[in-house]
Amino acid sequence: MTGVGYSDLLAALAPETALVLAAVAVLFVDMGLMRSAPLRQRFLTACAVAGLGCLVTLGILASSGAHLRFLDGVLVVDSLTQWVKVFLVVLTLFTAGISAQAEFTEHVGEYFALVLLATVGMMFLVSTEEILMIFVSLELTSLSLYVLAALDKRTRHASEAALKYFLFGSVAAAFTLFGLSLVYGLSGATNLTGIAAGLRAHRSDPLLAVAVVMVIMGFGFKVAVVPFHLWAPDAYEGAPVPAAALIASGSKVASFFVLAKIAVLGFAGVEGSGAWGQLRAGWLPVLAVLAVGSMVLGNLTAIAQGHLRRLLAYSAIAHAGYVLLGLMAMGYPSQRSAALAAVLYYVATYGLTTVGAFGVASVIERVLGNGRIDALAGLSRRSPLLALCLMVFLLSLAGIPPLAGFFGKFGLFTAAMGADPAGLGLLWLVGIAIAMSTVSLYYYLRVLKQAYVVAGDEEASRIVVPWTDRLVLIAAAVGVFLLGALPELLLGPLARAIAGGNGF
Amino acid sequence: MDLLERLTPIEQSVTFGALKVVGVFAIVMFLVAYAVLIERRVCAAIQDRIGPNRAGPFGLLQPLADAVKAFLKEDFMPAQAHPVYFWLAPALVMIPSLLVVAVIPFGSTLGNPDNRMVIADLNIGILYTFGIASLGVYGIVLAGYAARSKYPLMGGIRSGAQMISYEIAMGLSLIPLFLLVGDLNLGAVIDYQARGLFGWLIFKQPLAFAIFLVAAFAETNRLPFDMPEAEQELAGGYNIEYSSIKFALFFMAEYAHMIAASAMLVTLFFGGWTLPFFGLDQPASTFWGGLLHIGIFLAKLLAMMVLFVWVRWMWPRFRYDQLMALGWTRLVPLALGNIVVTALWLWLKAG
Amino acid sequence: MGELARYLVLAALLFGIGLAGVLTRRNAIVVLIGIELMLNAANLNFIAFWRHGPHPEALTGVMFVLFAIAIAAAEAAVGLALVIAVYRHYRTTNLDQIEEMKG
Amino acid sequence: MQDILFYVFAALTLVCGFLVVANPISRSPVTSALFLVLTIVSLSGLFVLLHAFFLAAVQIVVYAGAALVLFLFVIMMLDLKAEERRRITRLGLIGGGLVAVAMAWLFRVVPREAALVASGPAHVEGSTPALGALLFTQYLLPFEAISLVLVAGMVGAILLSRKEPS
Repeated sequence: MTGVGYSDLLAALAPETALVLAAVAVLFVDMGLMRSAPLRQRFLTACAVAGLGCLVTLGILASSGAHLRFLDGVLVVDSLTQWVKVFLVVLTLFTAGISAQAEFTEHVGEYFALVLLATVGMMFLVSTEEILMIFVSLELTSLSLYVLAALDKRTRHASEAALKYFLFGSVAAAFTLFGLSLVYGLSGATNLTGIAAGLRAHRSDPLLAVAVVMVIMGFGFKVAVVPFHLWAPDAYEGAPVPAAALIASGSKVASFFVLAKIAVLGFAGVEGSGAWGQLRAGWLPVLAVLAVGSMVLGNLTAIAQGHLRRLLAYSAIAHAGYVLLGLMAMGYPSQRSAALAAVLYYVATYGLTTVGAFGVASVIERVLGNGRIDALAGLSRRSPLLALCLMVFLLSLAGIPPLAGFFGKFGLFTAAMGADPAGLGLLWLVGIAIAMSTVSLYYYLRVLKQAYVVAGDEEASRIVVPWTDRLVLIAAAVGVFLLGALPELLLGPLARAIAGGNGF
Repeated sequence: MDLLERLTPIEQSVTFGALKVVGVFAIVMFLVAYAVLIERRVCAAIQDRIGPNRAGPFGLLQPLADAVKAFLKEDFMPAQAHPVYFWLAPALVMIPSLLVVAVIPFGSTLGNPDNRMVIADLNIGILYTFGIASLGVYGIVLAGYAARSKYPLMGGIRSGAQMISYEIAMGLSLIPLFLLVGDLNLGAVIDYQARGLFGWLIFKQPLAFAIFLVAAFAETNRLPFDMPEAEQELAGGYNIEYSSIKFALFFMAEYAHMIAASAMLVTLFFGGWTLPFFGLDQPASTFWGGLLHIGIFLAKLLAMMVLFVWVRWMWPRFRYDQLMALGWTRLVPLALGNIVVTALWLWLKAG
Repeated sequence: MGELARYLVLAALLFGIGLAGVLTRRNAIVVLIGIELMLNAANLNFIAFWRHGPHPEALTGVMFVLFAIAIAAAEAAVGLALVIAVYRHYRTTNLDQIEEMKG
Repeated sequence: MQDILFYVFAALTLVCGFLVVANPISRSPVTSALFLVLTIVSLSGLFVLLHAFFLAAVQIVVYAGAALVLFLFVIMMLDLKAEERRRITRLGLIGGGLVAVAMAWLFRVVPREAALVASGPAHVEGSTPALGALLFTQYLLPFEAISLVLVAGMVGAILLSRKEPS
C-alpha cells in the first residue's frame, strides 16, 4: 500500500460504506423479515430503512471534511466532493421518499438496494481522479439504473424503455472504454493529472482527437445531450417514476461533475477554442456542438410532447445543453472557479427541481392512471398543493425569478460570457441559450395552463397526497424557493470548498 | 541416440515435443478404450458377475468389438436437425479433455534433464485447464440444440448449467492450494508436494479435495450427477438423437473427461509422478528412472479412474434440483470458507 | 507497420466490425454480441499499449482489461436478462418490432 | 514466428468477427454467438503473443466459458430464428462509405502515431502474483467497486429474468 493504511481508507470511505450496509440491510429486512407482509407495508419499511441509511450517510458526510488523496488519485476526498455527495444523497433520499407509496413491483428490497447501490456508484464517481475507477463506478451506476428502469415488469413499456436505455448505454460504455484505452496509450497514465501531463506531447495528434471525442460521447450519453439522447424520452416515460427521477437527477449530477473533471483536469491543454469564428480543435468545440444541438433540439421537440415525463425528458436534454455552457467556461482558467460553482449550483438545484417534478408526476400517475398532460386539467381544484408544487418546479425549470432555476441559469450565462472578455467568445452560445429559454417558457406554461386554467371533470374527486409524498414535495419546493431567493446559502459554501481544494 | 545427438538443440526440442504429443495422445486414446472395459469389468465385479470375457483373452479385445459395432450401426440424423452443429457437437465434446492433458506433467524427465515430461509447461497451467475445460460445455449445449427437438434441448441446457455451476465450486476449491503453493504452474504444485507422504495436498487440504472430487463428478457428467441418463426425467439427455459413431464419440468423451479429471486430481492432490519413498520424489537422472516416474503417474491415474468407476456403481443418482442446490448452497460456501480459513492460517503463521 | 501500430489497427477494425453489427443487426442479442466485440477491441488496445508503453511493470493496462472483462460479463448478464424480460411481453427480440413508444 | 502467429491470429479475429455480424450463409444468432467464441479465442491468442498470459486465460474462462454460454442459453431458450435479410438503405451506404474513409485514414495515421508512443516491447510478463498484489493495494478500491457491480448485476439478472408469479 503506497503509504496508506487500510483503516485510513475505510475512514475516508465511511459514507459509501454506510450506504452499502444500508443496501444490505434493506435486502435483509425486506426478504428476511417482511416476506409475507402486504406490499404497502413492505414499501414503507424498506423506504424507512433506506432513508435511515441516507440520513446516517449525510451525518457522516457533514462531520468529515479533511482533504485526502489516496492511491495516486483513485480516491480523492475534499470538501467539494463531500458537497457533491451531499447533493447525491439528498436526491436519493427524495427518490426513496417518492417511492414510499409505490406499488409497481414485488421486489421491494431489491429495488431499494439497487437505488442505494446506484448512489454508491455515483459517490465513487465524484471522488475519483483515475480513469479505471471512473469507468468501474460509471458502470456500477449504469447497471443499477438499467435494472431499476426495467423493474416494473407488469408493463411492456418499462421493459422496452429499459432495453433501449441498456443498449444505448452499453454502446456508449464501449465507446468510453475505447476512448480511455487511447488516452491511456497516448499519455501512459491513468490518473487525470498524469494524463494531462502525458498528453502535452501529443497535443495535435489525430488519435487524441478520436480519444477525446469517444470519451465525451460516452459521457454525452450519460447526461443525454443531442445526438446521444435517444434513450432519454423513452426511459423517462417508461421507467417507474422514482427510478426515472433518479436517472434524471442524481446520475446527471454525478456525470456532469466527472465530465467536468475529465475535461478540465485530464484534457487540460487540449481545450481548443469554441469561440465564434475561431473554432480550434479540442474539447471545447465538441462541447459547443453538443450544447447547441441539445438546446435547440431539446426545447423545440419538447413543445410537441403530450406526456408530462416525456416533456421533462426533452427539457432535461435542453438543460444539459445549458450546463455544457458552464463546462465550456471552465475551459478558460480565469473563469474556472466561478464556472464550477455555477455548474454545481445549477445541477444541484436542477436535480432537486426534477425530483420534485417527478414526485408530482408520481402522485398524479398513481391516481389518474396516466401521465398525459391533458389529464392535468382541473388539477388546481383537485389538489391545490400538487398544482402549486408543479408550478414552482416548472417555473424554476423555465428560469423565472426568484426560483433557483433563474439564478442557476444566470450564473451559468455570466460565467460563459466572462470566459473570454476580450472577444465575443462564448457569447453566441449564450445568445442561443437565452433564445431557447424563452421558447421553453412556452411549453412549461402550457402544462401550467392545463393545471390551472382548463376546467377538468367537475365530478372528479380531490386527490389525496400521502404524507410521504407531501413531505418530499414540500421540502423540494421550499428548497427550490429558498435557494433561488438566497443563492448564497449554497454558493457560499461551494465557493469556499472550491477555493480550499486543489482548484477542483 | 546418435541420430538425436546430431540434431541442434532446437530440433531436438521440436522432435521431443512432437513425440510427447503423439505419445500422450496415443496413451490417452488407449486409456479411453480400455476405460470402458475397466468400467464393465469393475461393474461386473461389484454386481457379482463376470463381465465381458468373450472377445480375446480376458475380454481384452472388447473395445475393438465395441468400435466395430458402433461403426456398423445406422448413422441416423433427424430430418429437422441442424446438420453442421449436429456434426460439430460430438467433436467439440471430445477436444477439450484432450487439450487439458497437455499441461499435466506426467513424468519428471526422460533422457536428459531438459526433456521434461509435460507437453506445455505453462505458468498459468491451472487457469489454462479451467479455460479449456469450460469450453467443453459448448459441445453439450450445441448437441442439445442441434437436434432441434425438446428433450435434447432440455437435457443440453441442464447439463450445460450443471457444468458451469460446478466449475465455480471447482475453481474456488483450488484457491487454497495455490495460496499454499504460491504458483499456478502445475510443475510447481508437484515440487511443493515432493516432501514426504504428508506433503501431498490431499492431507493438507482434505476439504478442497472433497469439493474438487464432487465437482469433478459433476463436470464429467457421471453418476451420481449423470443427468443425461436420467431416463425417468428426460428420456435421455442432450445426446438422445445421436446414434452410431457420433454417439460413440459422446460415450468416449465421457471417459476422456474422466481421464483428464483423474490426471488433475493426481497432479493436484496426490503428488503427480512422485512417490515419497526411495528418493522417487526427485527428477529422474536416468532413462529408466524417468520411465518409472511415468509408470507411477499412470498407476495413480488408473487408481483414480477405478475410484470414478466404483462410485458410479455404488451411488444413486441425484435429482436435478438437489444437484444444483448441492453445488450452489453447499459446495460454494464450503469452498469460500476453506479459502478464508486457509488464508487466515497462513496469515497467522507468517505472523 | 510497427509492432504496436498493427495491434491498434486490428483493434480499430474490430471495433468497427462490432459497431457495424450494432447498427445493422436487428436482433437484440446479436446487438449485444456486437457490443462485446467493441469492448474486446478496447481490451486489445489496452494490452498493446501496456506492452509497448513506457511502464509495463506497473501492469496498468492489464489491470484495466481485467476489470473490463468483469464488467463486460456483468453487463452481458443484465442485458440478457433484459432481453428475456422484453421477450415475455413482445414475444420477439427484433428491435424493429419493439418500437411502441414514439418520440 | 511471432509475425506469422500475429497475422494468423489477426486474420482469424477479423474473419470470425466479420462472420459474427455479417454471415453470408447463416443469419442465425447461434452462429453469431459461436463465431464470437472463435473471435474471443483468437484474441486470447493475441494476448499470449503480447505476453499477457493471465489475461489470455481469464479471457477464455470468463468470456468463452461463462458469458457466451449464457448467450447460447438465452438464444436457445427463446428459440430465436434467423432474422430476415434487409435491403441496404441509402443511410447504410453513406455510413459504410464514411467507415471506409475512416479506415483508410486509420491506416495512414495510426502507424505514425504509434511510433511516437511505442518504446519497444519490454520483457515483463503479466505475472499472476504481481497482479494479485496490485489488486489488494493500488487497485483495492476498483476491486471493491467491481464486487458491488457484480452484486448489482446478479440481483438485476435474477430479478429481470424470473417469471413473475401472476
